[in-house]
Amino acid sequence: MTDTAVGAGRSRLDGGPDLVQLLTPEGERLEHPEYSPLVEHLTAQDLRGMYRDLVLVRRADAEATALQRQGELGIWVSLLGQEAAQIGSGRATRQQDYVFPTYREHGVAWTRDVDPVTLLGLYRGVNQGGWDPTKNNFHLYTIVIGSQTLHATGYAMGIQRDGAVGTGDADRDAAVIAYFGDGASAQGDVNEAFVFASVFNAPVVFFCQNNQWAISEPNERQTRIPLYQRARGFGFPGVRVDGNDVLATYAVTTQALDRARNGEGPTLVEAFTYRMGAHTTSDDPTRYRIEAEVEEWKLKDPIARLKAYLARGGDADQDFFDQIEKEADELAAHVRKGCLEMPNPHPDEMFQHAYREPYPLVDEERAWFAQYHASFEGEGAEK
Amino acid sequence: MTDTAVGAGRSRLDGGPDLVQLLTPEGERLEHPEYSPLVEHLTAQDLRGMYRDLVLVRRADAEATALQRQGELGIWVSLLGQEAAQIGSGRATRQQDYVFPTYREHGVAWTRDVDPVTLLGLYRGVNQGGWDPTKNNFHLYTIVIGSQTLHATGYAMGIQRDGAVGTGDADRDAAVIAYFGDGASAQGDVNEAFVFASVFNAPVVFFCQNNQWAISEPNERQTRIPLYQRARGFGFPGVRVDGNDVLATYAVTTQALDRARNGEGPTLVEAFTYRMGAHTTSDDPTRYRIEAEVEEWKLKDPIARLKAYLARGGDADQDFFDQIEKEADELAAHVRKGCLEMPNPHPDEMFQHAYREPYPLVDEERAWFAQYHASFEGEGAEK
Amino acid sequence: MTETSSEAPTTVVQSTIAKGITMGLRAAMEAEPKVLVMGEDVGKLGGVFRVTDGLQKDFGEDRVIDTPLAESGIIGTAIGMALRGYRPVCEIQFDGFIFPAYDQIVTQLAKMGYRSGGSVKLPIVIRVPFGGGIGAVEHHSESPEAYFAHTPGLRVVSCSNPADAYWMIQQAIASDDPVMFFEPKRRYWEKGQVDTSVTPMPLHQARVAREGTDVTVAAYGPMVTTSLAAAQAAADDGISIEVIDLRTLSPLDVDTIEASVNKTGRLVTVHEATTFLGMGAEIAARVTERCFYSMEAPVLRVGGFHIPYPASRHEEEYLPDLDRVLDAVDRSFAF
Amino acid sequence: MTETSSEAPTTVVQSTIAKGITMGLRAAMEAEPKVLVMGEDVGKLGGVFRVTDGLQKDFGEDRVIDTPLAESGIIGTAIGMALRGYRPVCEIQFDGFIFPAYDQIVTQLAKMGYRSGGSVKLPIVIRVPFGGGIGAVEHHSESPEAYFAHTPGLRVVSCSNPADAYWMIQQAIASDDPVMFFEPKRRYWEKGQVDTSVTPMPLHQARVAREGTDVTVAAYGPMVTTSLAAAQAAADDGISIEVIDLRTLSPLDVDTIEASVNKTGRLVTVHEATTFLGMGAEIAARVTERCFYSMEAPVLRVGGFHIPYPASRHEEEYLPDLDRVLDAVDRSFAF
Ligand SMILES: Cc1ncc(C[n+]2csc(CCOP(=O)(O)OP(=O)(O)O)c2C)c(N)n1
Ligand SMILES: Cc1ncc(C[n+]2csc(CCOP(=O)(O)OP(=O)(O)O)c2C)c(N)n1
Ligand SMILES: [Mg+2]
Ligand SMILES: [Mg+2]
Repeated sequence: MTDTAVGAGRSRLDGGPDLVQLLTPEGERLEHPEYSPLVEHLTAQDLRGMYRDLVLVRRADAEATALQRQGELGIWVSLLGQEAAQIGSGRATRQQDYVFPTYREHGVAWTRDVDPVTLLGLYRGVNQGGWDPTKNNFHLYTIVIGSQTLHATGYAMGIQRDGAVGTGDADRDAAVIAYFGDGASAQGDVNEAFVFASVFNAPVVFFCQNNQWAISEPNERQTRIPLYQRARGFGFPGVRVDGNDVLATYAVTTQALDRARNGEGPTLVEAFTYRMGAHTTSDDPTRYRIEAEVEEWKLKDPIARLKAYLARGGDADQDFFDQIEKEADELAAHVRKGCLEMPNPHPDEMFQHAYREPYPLVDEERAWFAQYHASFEGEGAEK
Repeated sequence: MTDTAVGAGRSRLDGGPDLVQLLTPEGERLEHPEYSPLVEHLTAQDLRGMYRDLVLVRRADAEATALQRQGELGIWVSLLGQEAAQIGSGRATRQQDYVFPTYREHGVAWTRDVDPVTLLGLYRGVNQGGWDPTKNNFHLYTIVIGSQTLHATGYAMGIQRDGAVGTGDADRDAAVIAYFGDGASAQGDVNEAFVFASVFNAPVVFFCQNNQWAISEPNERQTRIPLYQRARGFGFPGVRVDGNDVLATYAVTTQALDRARNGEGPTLVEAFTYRMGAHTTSDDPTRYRIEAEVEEWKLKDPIARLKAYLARGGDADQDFFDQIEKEADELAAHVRKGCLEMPNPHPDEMFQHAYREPYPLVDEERAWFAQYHASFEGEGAEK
Repeated sequence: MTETSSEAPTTVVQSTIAKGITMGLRAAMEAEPKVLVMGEDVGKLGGVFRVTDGLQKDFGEDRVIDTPLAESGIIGTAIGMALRGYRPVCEIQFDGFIFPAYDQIVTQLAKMGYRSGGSVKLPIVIRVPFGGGIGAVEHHSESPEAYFAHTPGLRVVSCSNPADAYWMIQQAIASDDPVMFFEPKRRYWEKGQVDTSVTPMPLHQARVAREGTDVTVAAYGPMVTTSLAAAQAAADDGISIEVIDLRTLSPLDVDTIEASVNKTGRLVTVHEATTFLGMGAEIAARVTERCFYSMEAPVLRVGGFHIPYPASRHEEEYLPDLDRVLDAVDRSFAF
Repeated sequence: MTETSSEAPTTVVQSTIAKGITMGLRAAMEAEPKVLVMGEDVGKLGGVFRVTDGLQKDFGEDRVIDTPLAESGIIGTAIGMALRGYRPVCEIQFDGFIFPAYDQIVTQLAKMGYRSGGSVKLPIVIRVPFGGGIGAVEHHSESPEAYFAHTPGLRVVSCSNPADAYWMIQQAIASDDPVMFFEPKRRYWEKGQVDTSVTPMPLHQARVAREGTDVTVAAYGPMVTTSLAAAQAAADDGISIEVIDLRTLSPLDVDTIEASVNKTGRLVTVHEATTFLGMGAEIAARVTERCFYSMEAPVLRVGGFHIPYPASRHEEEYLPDLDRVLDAVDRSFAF
């Protein structure tokens, strides 16, 4: 067996001929017969909005990383480098669509109007997620790799049973988008999701962010062909899009979601991107990947290219960019404040929500613990 | 959702344009640029040998079904209709290759020189299989759908580590063949096996007998495209062969096993065939499939077509066919005798082999049971 | 849901356990359109045990779903449908085939409600025909209930007669928590009366199946019939056995067992599952803690030996039976 | 294998539990070329806990295999390699991620030898960093050992100190039966002495970690340190606690516990796993049966509450600690 890291380094740099791209790393617009029409309706304001999204989610993410370094979070899972993949796909969803994220989709959460502070509880350790997914149709973070792809497929089967597919009513027809990583593609659950989704023609988009790494393993350890081609084995379309190109990602995801809502079934979208940082704040990438690879990807930065495009076309001026920076600082302050103000849960809360209906043993243990815990009150802090 | 059985009925009749066939249902030889050369070396005697295999395994299978009806077996899983898929593929294996069957591969067992009686223990209930797989490189039957495809892939990875791949030494290079059904293709394990086999380029052939049904479910419930195309999603070749054509199955499997032994990695072979009988002797197919479908498949019988070919070409005469019938009767008698002579295990045997090394609790329970059981001896039969 | 079912004609019908479940499923599906049935071969075939017989014909393919052959997929998609507001009832074909779904059950089904701080509910029932005694091959005779009872977030129940089969399946479906529903497959064809009009006892309550004074025998599922037979036989020898049908394993109705043991002073637990860490272990530990001073003998456990379920020709010796129960009762009195 | 390791330089080294396992793996791989290490990130990264640090560099990618991200695939292919004559040591990254492999472990790994009538052996070790206390997110702090101890065909052990870490991993690898090897992740960095030249005690024997006379406390893995601290604290109050490090959960060394309880008359079990059907249940049932007349109090169990493992800010209250152990000891004396 050959040294994977070497073999990996090269092939991970460019997405190959099938890569859908509408905006080059230099910020040049490209014409694509199939996908350009899907972004034509976007106004300069829309594009500025996407730029704002990209900058703000990156800034909020950086603040969370800082908070972890300062001990305010137990761990943080940075989206650095994947902003366009998440904003582009998230902005393509409609209100009635439902999103199943992994643990890294902070950018998608932003497009669903989820306050970034909401996402911190899990990483601060005050809850296991704890938000109500029905509020923004943004599901809880799922940590067991791949599990959520089956939940997404089942949810989509529910949409079919509700008759909310292919009616032509834009406000009614709904789709599901399931996020997962390149590593997750190896899990049985993800492939079973492909089986169920294709057999039942469920309205679900499988959105794989191929950030080239599964912790220390290059994606050659998960597949020997481009991941978007996995869909061929199950009989539905697969597309590889430049995940650092917010326009292309928006276009490809829009098309896939429309197909789903129209009753044309599942699509696999592989967003070809890169994990610019460590896997998590606990990880040390210097042990397994070469800095040169990261350097090359810096040249493909998703924000820089949109900024160059907006500036060149005169769609945005320095005031605008300054304004966004200011907003970003405000958001960062909001994130920090929200994190620091997040109270430690009262011990009793851990006994809540294990069951919805009466469960005597939990009540018994809860009562026992209350008096046990109280017995230490006198002795002060250590309990 | 459309009525699956209707949609199913039609598409399950013909394997489509990609079906590899060398012998038509009428017994006409077809030329195939890629596969004909792989059967050219087969002499008339070889073909008579295959005919003999087909007839004998069908006869042994029928005898087992009869034994079940008479209460001598708890259940039987008939291979009726799948003889060519099993003989053709089994005959393509070499001694050093290793076979992982499901629970229906009685024909493959035959090609590995496993006495059919050996297979009856499991179905009679005197053991859980109980044979030594290393004797004939024919693994134990696996009942949990799909599990064995991972074992096969791991075994193949072991072969790689032993340096027994791609050496060019025909007696050394080895491959693994894993059997599974159309229903099994939906299992996560099977798809994970495809991931591991392709990533590690393991010398394994995935041999799927698509007999059109998974108990009552038509294979449209498992996939919406031909199963051999599943391999495309993982980056290795997939071939659909007429599983009722022993020559084509032999040719396709030979090519796949050669590729594996030469270090060219995995192949998926879909043998397009039909389960002529019930799923098992406990099943009642009249509840879910139309008799007309079975009738159409009778016209594709694997034995009839080879017999027609041998007779037409003068490669076999009536004496030969009579001789085979006689042998078949002898084999049936052997199977029946072997089954009836299979002793009930002594109760104490159930405590053996749960562990290889000392396990006090089992010894304790075993000793307790011995004296407990003995305490009934006086009272005669009921214990 | 029990209210709605009581709208059903007020009659007492003869039924088997299998048909009792079928009737209960039908009642639940009629009462609540969100109830779905899904699994392998549950459609035209009606399941290998015919428990879903006729349901697809009457409720259609969208509500009675023949799934691909993938248990993790069955439970995983059921979770998704529950998130969309449905109440799926999943059939696992045999006990030994629940394990591919174990991850979805333990890491998702059992924990998602807790993860969500109570904002998500997963009213899913997983039906599992379990236990041995049917002369089957490997994986078709197992008793995996303890694996689930050890998992917080799940509820685990088992029925032992047609009336409970009819009512308990409806109560399980009505529960907003996930419920593992273990069906005594070898008793599927045992007959009994089902009164479809009574108000059933709560799902999570044990039942004194036979009153007695000398020793308590606690069992569930297929072993209830066995224990009742043992009690009958013992009665002839002048020993009075109180038999408790646990019905619910998680939560465990300890109060009912405690009350009985405080009366009899002796307890024998019976199940087919491996004794080591089987339900009997938890019952022994908990009851001994509660009844320490009233116990005349340690809790004795009758259960499976520490070996994989053996070939069917060993079943008669492997499975706990009347004699094994009585042997334990005798040993209890020997203390 | 222990013989071979004893060829190693006769020295006493300082080591952490993590490094003890690394040393043991290295010794096993040097002694036996068929020993393989496989799992997620076990190569260049050396595993998320660095337990396989340096092994791929020294033994190559064919013997230290970074696998695709699929636990069922890891165990399933390990079984295949074992059938080919290899001795795979599989790393499961965290306790909560063993469940996708549960089917392969329970239906194949545990049963294939039995299925084969003894003709097949599967010398596979599955390493599982387990337990909480590291401030992690969901699924990274669980204690699933009972799910495996209830499964005939498997062996289950857990180490609590560097010396056991070094020796037990080698003994597990040398075993021809499959072994589940639970590593106390939050103790990985605790230091101790390892004598690489002594003949270790048998893998399946419990150890009296501290002698005492008044009450027995039985623990394993991370709770041994906790129990020893409790014993120390109790000693100051004049209570003499005997602490038993179980080391082996399946088979369970009941004799050692029995001997202790016959001396002390009291037993408290301690583990992080949910109390309901946790190891403490089996210990309580079995020891009570054996020591019925010598017990002054029922076996009391300290363990996890009946809830999913909570958010890490709850850990301090959720996890059994010195005070919870002493509280149980006090309650035991109250009987
Ligand atoms: C079933 C399971 N196994 C292992 C892990 C530990 N783990 C967390 S993230 C990760 C890598 C995931 O890689 P990928 O799917 O590419 O997503 P990424 O983190 O790169 O976004 C692993 C192995 C897990 N969470 N779940
Ligand atoms: C994991 C698992 N689930 C369910 C079953 C029950 N079962 C036995 S055979 C079978 C159908 C298998 O169909 P297929 O894979 O097409 O093989 P065939 O029997 O048609 O040869 C099912 C569902 C099983 N054995 N294992
Ligand atoms: Mg990745
Ligand atoms: Mg089939």
